[in-house]
Amino acid sequence: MKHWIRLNALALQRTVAAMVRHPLNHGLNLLVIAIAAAFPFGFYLLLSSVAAVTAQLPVEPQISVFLKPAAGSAEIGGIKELLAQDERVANARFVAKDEALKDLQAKVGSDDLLAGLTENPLPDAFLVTTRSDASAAALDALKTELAGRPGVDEVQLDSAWAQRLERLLALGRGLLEVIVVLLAVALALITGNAIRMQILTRRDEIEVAKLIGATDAFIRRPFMYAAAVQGLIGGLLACGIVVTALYWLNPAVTELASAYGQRFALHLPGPLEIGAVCLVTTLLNLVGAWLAVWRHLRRFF
Amino acid sequence: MKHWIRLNALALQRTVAAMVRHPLNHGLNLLVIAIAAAFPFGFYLLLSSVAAVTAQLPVEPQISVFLKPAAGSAEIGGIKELLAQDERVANARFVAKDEALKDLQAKVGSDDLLAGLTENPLPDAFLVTTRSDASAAALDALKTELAGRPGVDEVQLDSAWAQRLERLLALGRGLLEVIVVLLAVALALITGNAIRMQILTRRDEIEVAKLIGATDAFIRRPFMYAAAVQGLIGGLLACGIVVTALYWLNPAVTELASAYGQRFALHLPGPLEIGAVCLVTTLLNLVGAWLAVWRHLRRFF
Amino acid sequence: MIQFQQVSKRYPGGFDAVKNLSFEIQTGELVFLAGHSGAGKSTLLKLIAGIEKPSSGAVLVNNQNVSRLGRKALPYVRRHLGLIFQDHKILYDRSVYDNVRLPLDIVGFDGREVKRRVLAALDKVGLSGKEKLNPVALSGGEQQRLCIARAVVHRPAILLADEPTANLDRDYAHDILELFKSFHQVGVTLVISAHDETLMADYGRRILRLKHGEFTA
Amino acid sequence: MIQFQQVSKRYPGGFDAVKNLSFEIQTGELVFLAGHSGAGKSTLLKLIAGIEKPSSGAVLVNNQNVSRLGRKALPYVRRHLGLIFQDHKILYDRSVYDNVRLPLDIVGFDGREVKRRVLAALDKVGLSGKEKLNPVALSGGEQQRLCIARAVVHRPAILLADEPTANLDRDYAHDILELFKSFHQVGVTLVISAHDETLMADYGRRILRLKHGEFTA
Ligand SMILES: Nc1ncnc2c1ncn2[C@@H]1O[C@H](COP(=O)(O)OP(=O)(O)OP(=O)(O)O)[C@@H](O)[C@H]1O
Ligand SMILES: Nc1ncnc2c1ncn2[C@@H]1O[C@H](COP(=O)(O)OP(=O)(O)OP(=O)(O)O)[C@@H](O)[C@H]1O
Ligand SMILES: [Mg+2]
Ligand SMILES: [Mg+2]
Repeated sequence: MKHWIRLNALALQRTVAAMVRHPLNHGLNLLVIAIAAAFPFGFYLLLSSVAAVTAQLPVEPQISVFLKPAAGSAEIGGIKELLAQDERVANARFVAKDEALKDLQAKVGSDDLLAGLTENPLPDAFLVTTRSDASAAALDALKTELAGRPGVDEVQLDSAWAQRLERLLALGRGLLEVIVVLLAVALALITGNAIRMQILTRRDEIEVAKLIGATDAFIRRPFMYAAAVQGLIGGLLACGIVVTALYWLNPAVTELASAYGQRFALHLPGPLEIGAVCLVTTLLNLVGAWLAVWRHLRRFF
Repeated sequence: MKHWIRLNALALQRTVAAMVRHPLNHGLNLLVIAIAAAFPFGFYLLLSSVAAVTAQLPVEPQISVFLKPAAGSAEIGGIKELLAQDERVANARFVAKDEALKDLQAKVGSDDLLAGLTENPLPDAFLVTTRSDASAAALDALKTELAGRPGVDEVQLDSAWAQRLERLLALGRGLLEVIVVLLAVALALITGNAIRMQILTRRDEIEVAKLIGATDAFIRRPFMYAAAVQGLIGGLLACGIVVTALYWLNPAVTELASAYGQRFALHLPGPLEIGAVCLVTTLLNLVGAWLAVWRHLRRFF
Repeated sequence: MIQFQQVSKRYPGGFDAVKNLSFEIQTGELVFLAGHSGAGKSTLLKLIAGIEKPSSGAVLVNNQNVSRLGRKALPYVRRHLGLIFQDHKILYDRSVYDNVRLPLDIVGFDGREVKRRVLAALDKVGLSGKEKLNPVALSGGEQQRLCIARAVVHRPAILLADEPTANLDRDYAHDILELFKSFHQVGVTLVISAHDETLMADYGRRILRLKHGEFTA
Repeated sequence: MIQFQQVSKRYPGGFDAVKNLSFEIQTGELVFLAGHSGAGKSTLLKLIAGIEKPSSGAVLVNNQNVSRLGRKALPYVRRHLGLIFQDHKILYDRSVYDNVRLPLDIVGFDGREVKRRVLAALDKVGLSGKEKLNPVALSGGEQQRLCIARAVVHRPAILLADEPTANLDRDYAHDILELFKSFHQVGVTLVISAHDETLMADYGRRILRLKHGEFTA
């Protein structure tokens, strides 16, 4: 046991010594690993930031109930009561026409085109969010029912907005998957290459060690340590790159978002996420190293 | 001369033979290079597609002239004539109120909120694009002048939209720069590594060749060929990855854009762009190879 | 200690380097291996160390059939051997000292013991004072002595030396053979190949003479 | 042909391997270099080939000061040399044939001429029929003969051989020396180092005896 610990301590010590001795080569390798890891990580953070914003937006099918300009408070109250009781309805909100105009202005982006309006042309309305488990037929029935109420001008079943958002997010997630797969492949290859290079520089040592009685484990050990250290530092560097990029991007993003009336900033990675990234890069490195050493050792008895 | 050609033909032939002999190692290297090159290229195409769309949008400061509902055709004609003559004006377009309503509907995304309108609340308007070299003071003078005309209700100087778009594009370009720099670094390192690895596997050959009278050029030649072939194939693979990704993404993007009332698809790369990518990867590879060989040869007399 | 039972070795090309050899070497024996270039001397030594596997027959070392041992077991057998390779197999990326300590690291000796043994081994072959040099800074003969130091540093029970005096002048060759004799005296089993029979004659031990893979009288 | 003018070589560690040597070797001479292990034989040969630069003095080959030549010019001088290295420097990633053709490729011979010369050189050293093998499949002595074939294949004007017979038995050593003699007879200048003076005595040529970097009588 003591012996085993000594062997491991020696291997680790030599790994670090080798890194310090050839800082350029090792540094460059680390940089490549970090860059390859930074991309999927950064894109993941971007996507999760956007997803957090969109989570606040309605994703369930929505029904807009436009009231006649002449609709009185009794009629409005009646509709309100109906909606409050209906079990297909998750939530109903009354939007007065002044509020609706403000919303529209915000959406259009400025008061350019609406500035020419002399009076508010919009009607009062109810925005009804239905339960997400309600069937399409049930919603249609609800729509017909509401359209028949006095004071109601028109009823619109609107799920286009939600569908679009869903589609956008799905696209982003698909892209993330592609990027993650591509860069995971690249990362595995790069780390495997780095280890293969170390093996090449030490092939004579491996041969001699094998000939004079070294076990496979003894030969593998320093490479595994090198891979682990490389993966860990590479992962940390990747986080560093991402955080720097976010710091640099965030003011611009925030300013841009606020111009569109949104409060939005890209999430900085938390300790858990940083840990996960380092874990993944380390594991990938270890797998790459194990494979590279295995491929090389096969040649010797 | 004939001798020089023979030496080169031999080097090229051996390069290809080596690639065919170790297809896995070389294939993996090519894949890494291709992935590293595919990212900035793909992002560049994305950005240029978006830029092409935004180019159709007004980027010069715009003046909106809203007319009174009561404005007659004589007054409209007068304003039109004035605008046509004014040297600060690049282009003026009359937007009838029906057209404006359609625009607004397209912008909002569907007819949800506007469906409740019983009549078109928008005024007729002129959308005036000023020359981009007109000073802010000149534009203010123009605004005052227009506001004094009969039939004009309100004049708005609007450059916010343009500024926002500019900002968005600037952000994208900044991001592109970061990505390009990061991945160019990664690409140079990866290709340099690939060549360093080849040098390592052939270090004995280099030493012996040097000792028995090979010139530096003779030793460098096979590595340069290997780098060129590697860069070229890597670049082509990168284009392949990008084109595949675009083919895969485009239906979703088109559908998404059409949902927002836009016609938009990501550009596929043209032959010129593919050529440029291959050129860049090849040059990067050659530079990496040259440096790696130079670093190695320095050790020998 | 070492036993060959009708051992033949056919190399992939179809060449028979060793043909149907049977012999035994007792514990503590000193045996010379003589023969022309290409006679099969190195092949025979490699068979003992398990570096080559026999095509037929069995090679027993310490009553273990070396050719049947798996990846896991073979290293532990090799630790009882000291190997001097004909092509040296010196590592040029580390000092003389670190070359010699390699067998001790593999077994896992502790620091002080390593230092003591390495310096003692270098002293025995006449390389003390050169331990910090890189092996490229050694002359051919010095490199050969470095190999000998590496082979004996972990005090193996069996020493297999493939032409250990090829690059040495007569004086040094005799010094090295004296060194081998001293190992012999403390009970180490030695098999030494050489093409220079005059050296062997001086020591008058048992000589195995190979010719085209077979023993001659 | 080869001229040393008060040449000294101090290695980075501070060790003087060669001390103030002056001598001249005429075109077509055959010179033996003798001396104990570490005497400076290899260093002297490396100085001639420009592999090591002298610390002081001048080494002239063909009236060119080798130590002053730059990176561009040195390769062209080396092409007139045939070098046999003490540590062989064989490439194990290619066949015997491809090892021997290397000097011809560097100069840029055409295919048919390459084949003719390589086979002729292999035949001279007794390796014909082994051209397709990998060098690991050669015995130590065969490898040494491979080095000789590579050194002579491009018919150099000067042949520098560092212990070319170290791994050879007496019969082969004599064959090789006979081969060298045949080169000598067609006008090649030869410098051959060896630690075995009995071989040199048989040939009775000029012998340069080195001891600790200096000539002895
Ligand atoms: N690169 C070097 N750096 C430092 N010292 C060196 C270097 N090369 C050789 N030496 C030293 O110079 C001395 C002479 O070396 P050289 O190789 O010339 O000897 P040699 O006569 O060829 O011996 P051998 O017969 O053993 O090959 C040796 O003591 C060696 O330690
Ligand atoms: N790996 C191999 N593959 C094919 N043939 C081989 C291999 N190794 C050795 N041989 C052949 O086996 C024969 C014996 O080789 P071996 O190395 O045992 O000779 P040796 O007695 O050590 O000779 P030397 O004194 O020259 O070192 C040689 O003719 C050689 O060509
Ligand atoms: Mg042998
Ligand atoms: Mg020497």
